Amino acid sequence: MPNYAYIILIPLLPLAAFVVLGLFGRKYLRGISGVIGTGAVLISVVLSLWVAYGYFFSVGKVDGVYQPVIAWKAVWLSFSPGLSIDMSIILDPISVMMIVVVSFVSFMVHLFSLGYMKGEERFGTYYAFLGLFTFSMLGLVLSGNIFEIYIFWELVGCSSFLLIGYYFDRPTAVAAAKKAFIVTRFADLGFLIGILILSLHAETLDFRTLIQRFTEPSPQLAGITSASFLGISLLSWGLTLVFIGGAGKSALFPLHIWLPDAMEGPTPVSALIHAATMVVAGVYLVARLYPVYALSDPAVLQVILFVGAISALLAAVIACTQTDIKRVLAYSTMSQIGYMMFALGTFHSGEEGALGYTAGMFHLFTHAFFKALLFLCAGVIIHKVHSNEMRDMGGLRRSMPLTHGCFLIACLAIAGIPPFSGFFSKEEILLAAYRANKFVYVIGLLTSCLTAFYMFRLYFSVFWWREGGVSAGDHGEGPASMKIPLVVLAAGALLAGFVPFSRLVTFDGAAMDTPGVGVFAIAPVMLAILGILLAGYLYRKESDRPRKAAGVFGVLYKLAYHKFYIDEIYSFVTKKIIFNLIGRPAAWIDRNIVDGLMNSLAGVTARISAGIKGFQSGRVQDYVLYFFAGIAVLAVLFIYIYT
Amino acid sequence: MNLSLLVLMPLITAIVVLFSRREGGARWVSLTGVTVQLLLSFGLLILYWKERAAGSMGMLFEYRHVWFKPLNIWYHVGVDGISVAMILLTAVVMVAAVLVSWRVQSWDKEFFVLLLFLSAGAYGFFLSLDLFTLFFFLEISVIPKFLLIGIWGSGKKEYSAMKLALMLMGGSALVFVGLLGVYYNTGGAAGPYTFDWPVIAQVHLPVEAQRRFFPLLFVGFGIFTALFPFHTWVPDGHSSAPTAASMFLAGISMKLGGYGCLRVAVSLMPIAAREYSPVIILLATIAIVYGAFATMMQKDLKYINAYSSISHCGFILLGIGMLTRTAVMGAVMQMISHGLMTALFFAAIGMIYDRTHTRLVERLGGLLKIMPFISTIFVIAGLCSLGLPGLSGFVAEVTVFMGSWQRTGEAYRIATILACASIVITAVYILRATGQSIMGPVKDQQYYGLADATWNEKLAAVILGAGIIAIGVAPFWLSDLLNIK
Amino acid sequence: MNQVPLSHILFVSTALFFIGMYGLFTRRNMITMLMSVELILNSVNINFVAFNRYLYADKLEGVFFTLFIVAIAAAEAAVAIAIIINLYRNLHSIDVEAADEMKF
Amino acid sequence: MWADTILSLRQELLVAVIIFLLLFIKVGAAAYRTEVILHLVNLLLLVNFALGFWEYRDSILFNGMFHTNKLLVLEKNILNLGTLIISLQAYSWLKDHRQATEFYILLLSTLMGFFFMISSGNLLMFYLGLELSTIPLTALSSFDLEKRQSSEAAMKFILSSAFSSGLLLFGISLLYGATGTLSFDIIAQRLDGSAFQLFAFILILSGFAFKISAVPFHLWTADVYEGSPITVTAYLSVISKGAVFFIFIQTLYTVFKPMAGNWYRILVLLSVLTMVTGNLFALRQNKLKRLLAFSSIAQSGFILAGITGSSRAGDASVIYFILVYIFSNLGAFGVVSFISTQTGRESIDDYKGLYATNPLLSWIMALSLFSLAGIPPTAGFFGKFFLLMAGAGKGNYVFIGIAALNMVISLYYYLRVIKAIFMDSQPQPIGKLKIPLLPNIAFLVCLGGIVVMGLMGWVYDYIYSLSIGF
Repeated sequence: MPNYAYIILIPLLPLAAFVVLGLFGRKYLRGISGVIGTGAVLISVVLSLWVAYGYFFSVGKVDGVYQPVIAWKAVWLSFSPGLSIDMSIILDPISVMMIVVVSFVSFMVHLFSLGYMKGEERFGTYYAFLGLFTFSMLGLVLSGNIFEIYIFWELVGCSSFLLIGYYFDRPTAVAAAKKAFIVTRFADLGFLIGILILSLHAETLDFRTLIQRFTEPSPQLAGITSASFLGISLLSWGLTLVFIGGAGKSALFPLHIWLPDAMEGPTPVSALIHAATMVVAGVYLVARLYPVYALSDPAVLQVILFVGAISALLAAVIACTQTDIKRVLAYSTMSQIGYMMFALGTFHSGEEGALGYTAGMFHLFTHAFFKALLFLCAGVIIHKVHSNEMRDMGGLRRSMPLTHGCFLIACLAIAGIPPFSGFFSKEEILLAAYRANKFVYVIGLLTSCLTAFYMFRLYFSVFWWREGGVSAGDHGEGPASMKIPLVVLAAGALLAGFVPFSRLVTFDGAAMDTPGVGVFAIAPVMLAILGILLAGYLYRKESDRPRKAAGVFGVLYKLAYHKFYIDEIYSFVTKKIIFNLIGRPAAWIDRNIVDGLMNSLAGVTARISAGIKGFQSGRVQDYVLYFFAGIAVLAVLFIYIYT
Repeated sequence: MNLSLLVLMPLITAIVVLFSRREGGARWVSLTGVTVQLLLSFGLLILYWKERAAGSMGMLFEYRHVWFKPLNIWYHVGVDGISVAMILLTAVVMVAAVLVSWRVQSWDKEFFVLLLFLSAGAYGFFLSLDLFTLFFFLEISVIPKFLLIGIWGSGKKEYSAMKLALMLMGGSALVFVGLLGVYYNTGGAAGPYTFDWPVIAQVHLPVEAQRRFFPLLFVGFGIFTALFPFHTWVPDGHSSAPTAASMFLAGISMKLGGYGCLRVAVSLMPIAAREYSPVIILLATIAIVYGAFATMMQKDLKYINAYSSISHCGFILLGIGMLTRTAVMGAVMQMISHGLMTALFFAAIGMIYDRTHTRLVERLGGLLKIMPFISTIFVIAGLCSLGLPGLSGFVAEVTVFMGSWQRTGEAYRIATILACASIVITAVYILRATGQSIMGPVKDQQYYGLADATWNEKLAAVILGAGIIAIGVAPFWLSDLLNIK
Repeated sequence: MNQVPLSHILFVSTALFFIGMYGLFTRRNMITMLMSVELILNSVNINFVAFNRYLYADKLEGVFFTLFIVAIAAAEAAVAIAIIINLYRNLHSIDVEAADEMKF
Repeated sequence: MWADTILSLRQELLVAVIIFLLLFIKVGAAAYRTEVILHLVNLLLLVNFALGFWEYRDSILFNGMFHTNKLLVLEKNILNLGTLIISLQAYSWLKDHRQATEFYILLLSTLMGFFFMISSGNLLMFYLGLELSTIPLTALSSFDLEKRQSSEAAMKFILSSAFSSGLLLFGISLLYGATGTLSFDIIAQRLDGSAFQLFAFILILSGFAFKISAVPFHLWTADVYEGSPITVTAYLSVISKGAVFFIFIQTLYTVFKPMAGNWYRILVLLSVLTMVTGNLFALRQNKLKRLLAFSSIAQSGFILAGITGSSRAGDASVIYFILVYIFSNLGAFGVVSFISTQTGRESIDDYKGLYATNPLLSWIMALSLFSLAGIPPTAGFFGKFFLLMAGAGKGNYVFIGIAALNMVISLYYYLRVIKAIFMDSQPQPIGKLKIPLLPNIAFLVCLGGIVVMGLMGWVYDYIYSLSIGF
């Protein structure tokens, strides 16, 4: 087996960038910090492409099956024999695929930010944070140890917190950052407990050993399935809790509330973290443990299936009503991730039962390109019009043709119009869903139709809607450093679909030839086109059709517009219940009862001492009287009672 | 290496400080002293590793000298991994504490003398292997705290100082009785009565005696480490104390309790420990969760940190109570991690208070714009406190969780899960504090023009932060250092 | 000749003892209180002499003790009187109730 | 023969010599300056202290009336040292006092009384020693003739002590009636713990309890301490109490050994009562003298706890504690008396902000109080530790627990003083005070004793090697 040790450089380079820029970025390297960060990531990109090439085409396959490889390993913290957190690097199709995606998109964003964030006061800090995030994300995807992945999981969350709160003097940004961190932290609690449960019974934290012990008949598997809590086997508990962790990161219903607010961060950050990479970590986590889910506990897989489907549909519906361009994109992200999730959920033990796995990963791959592209375009637009609101835009297609083109490509891709990349992955997903569960298939269709609709609603109301558009203070579409990423990503969005994905990333590592999608593809594409046409009809020209249409849906529209009031429910629970019903009483009890007890001890002592002061009356006759009484008492006690 | 040097060094420094004539000479002298002490401690660490590598077991560098012969009381010191770690911690915190109290105006000599005296007590405590010596050093540390808080403190300082002194004395009174109980149960067949730790560890105390005296010892030491419901001295004491004292108090003094629980109560009375462990775990869990919730409601930064200390020290007691090897190791790690973290936190708060003259969260805001360095260390301390990987807090808590989870039995599992749940609450209150005071718009116009940290403050923060990160990034050296049997 | 039994004498002395104590408790006048103390001492003397004479006639320890007690009682009385006189100078009263400035 | 007697009596004799010397000076009316007399007395006391270190063989004189052995010599020397310290501290008070000579005559005769008392082998000798010390003491306590409180204190003192000695004598007479002897050794053989003897014992015990001011026989203490001149108060609180404890523990351990079972319970009860009452009263005091009075009551409670150990460790720890207690208590009283003679201020509030003006005095006060409270590294910590440790030897941990908690209560009022000195401030704090040489020496001796005593384990070893127990 060749020496993969240099792989460790891929995450370490961004880390180095973080350290250097974090220490000196603010004062000394302010000017060139962007270059440093970008350079570091560029090297990682090259390395990861090299690794990918090497893995997929030269060494990865052993007799036709891609083997997972532990490229590097070191004990980090050892609890007890066999149970230790190792820092290890695992190479298998999905991790290799992920490092390519992550480093590539991250590089694009670094590049884009050179222009976008120019002149920011905390430019160096920004790049430091980007470096930290890239490091953590790469570490996450390369982790070969379930606790290692948790570590990077947390780090990713932290860097996301830092980047969302980058404009820290905006209260909304601070609130959003807090929300994102706390919600994901809450989900991670599930993850942590899941890890505890699984690791305790697997007696290991290493992924490969754990999967092996839980998929093949083994004492560990017997133990964890036989043990049960509240009538559900601990295996299901563990897997569900781990999935909850993933759902939190991936903003699946009902833990999605943080994602739209997270758009308070700088737009490139949203492109990187909240569209292409971090939010798919949940999907990746499930994929990482997929064998266990698929082979040992189908029940949990059902949960995943439906959670994914619901999130997809719900987000799509909400997205149709939002007016903040980044929020629309955020909800579409959520919806697409829902897609990936239920794709994973569609496993069934028929032939090509694991098609969903490949499809989900494939969609993850393509989605990264067009969603990043969408966000970067949005960035350019916002950079130009200094507003996130659609109504401030419109008719921009003349003033910014390049952006227009890229945006259109991205929209077509996400809408699943052939031959754009989204088409292929989506078709596979729908196919898998069709084979697994018709109901979910219908939801999928509906979602894809809605997707097409709201994306083009966005497209039309930004680029068409009213003529002219803003031209005041028109400074083109930004410098080359902003244009190049658009073009590159657009190319990606256009071509990514043609990657022979099912030959590379499959459940069992063996190549699998994609089932012909020809006839099957008609329905979804038709629906997508229908959505597009509807959007065009409503938003191509400035009119009051949208309002009418909204009126038609009435209550539903209102609900969707207010995101089904989920935020309100949450804030009610936290503010009213947690704070007022638990926190406040706890603090009060501590001050008044527990502490009061301690103080009252002193008080009682003082009162007693005040009570008995009368004995010291100052009269010598009382003194001698007490003296004599004392003798009498002693005499009585010790002569008659104690003897 | 002669361990008594570690006790003598601060005392010598204190004496030199007393005779330092020049204006501001006191702080320089004490800085030199504590730096030398830090170097000594590192030397100890290296020698310790050498010895262990050479394969010598048990306590190292032992030194015995008869003190009160008729009562078989000895001055007996020696170290194992835990004590070495705690000594290092103390040395680091002391350097930082001296550095942050650079601008003590009134009676600076007395201030530093008391501080050094306090540290001498802590060193002695961690070193001693004779229970009498141990108790001696334990009680030494009470009065300097009283004076430090009462003289240089802020707020209702006299009340807090008195409360702290009395509650801690109450604790040590219980310890005292417990120790006597142990002493009078060592004798008989095993020879004369003794306070000598290794000897007692050999003779197994009668179960009856264990049942009677374990609670005394555990609660007594527990009061020092904020055992629920005897924790109420913590918020007042910490928040009234001057910065350096708070750092030492929360960083080191609270650890005396944990160390005592482990070294004396649990390790000398294993049977009783096993019997009482459900109670301990219950109290610890209450402390963790309830402390966290109480913290959520605090408005004063120092109170926030003080209450969070209650919650965090709950982890120490939880780990000790769970009695599994991993959990106990986690408890010790938590002692060290919390020591560094809370010291850093108090240092940051102190710096903020020196400048803005307020500690109320709602009055602060946007400090990140005005004093980036201080805000950064504040955030780092906060992240460490909410257990972010890469910082020491995570390592310690995770070890405690893993260890506690290994204890079989549904009740223990639930306790563990509750403890885990507390990390979410921790996140909530840390982020609320950070979000309001560090981030957000600048609340008060006069905050503009406030200076960032001075060199000494920066140095202090860097020293503590280095410790935190060193443990957080590479915990293996620590876990090797304290391999608990 | 038949002699008075010891118990009678002890009874007398005990009575004397309690009379003295009663006086000490009730009298307001310091001089009187002093006299009551003397009564107590005398009851002790009677005890000693009686015991010596009736039980341990071979040695004279009791008697000697009595002598010493008498002497010391005299000294005590002298000092007490001096103190009381001095107190009278400051207080212009020998009522013991008057002298309770220091209390609690 | 004579030489032997003289050498055995060397300490008593020297004290007697001093007394007569002073008498001659007074009667001869030779106009010596007071300073000269003071220096002379201090010097001779120092000589006497030195004599104490001269080891001479044990002996029994006056057919059993008078014992002497190394332990007794040591105890007398401790008392002598205390007296010396007190007289040094009293220097600034006495040097312009008209009756300095009388003061010393009285003081030293009490000292001689104590000497005879603690080396008495016979109830008669014991009684003589006791009275020889008590009567001058009462005179001393009214030494400020024109102060109302002083004479009131003296009156209370003499009346109650006369009463207590009456009861003591009654007890002695009963004991004599029961055993037919006055000599300790024979009594010890003839005791059988019958109700009659027990009653006699309780009466005798009450006499001791009165002297060591154990509750409920303590009520005179606070008033007398408050009223008397502070020097006398200091003397009462350490020397007189210490001496009585010495003889008390000896009689308990030797004479009343057969009754050990009975007096153990009595002592436990008295000890608890004494500690609790002393502390509870001390909590509320604002006059320092009164506070120290009640604190000294509480201290005797702790000493009683040590006595209950009834082992060699018990005896040794009691003597050790009294030695330590002399240093700590005299340190505190020294500061109080110095300040009150200079400024006449004696309440805690007067001490506010003392540290700003008089750091040295403040530290002496602080260390003495810490030592009284039993805080390491002061010697008091070791004293208390050993007392309770000896007490715990009987396995009565509830009792020891109560004692330990009482240490916490006592800490509160000691810390109140510390707080006033270090933390509070007042409009007109006590001004800067210049400490003359002799009091300064006394302070340094106390300070040295407080600081180093605990670290010198051999002191305890020596005491232990001499001490008795069963």
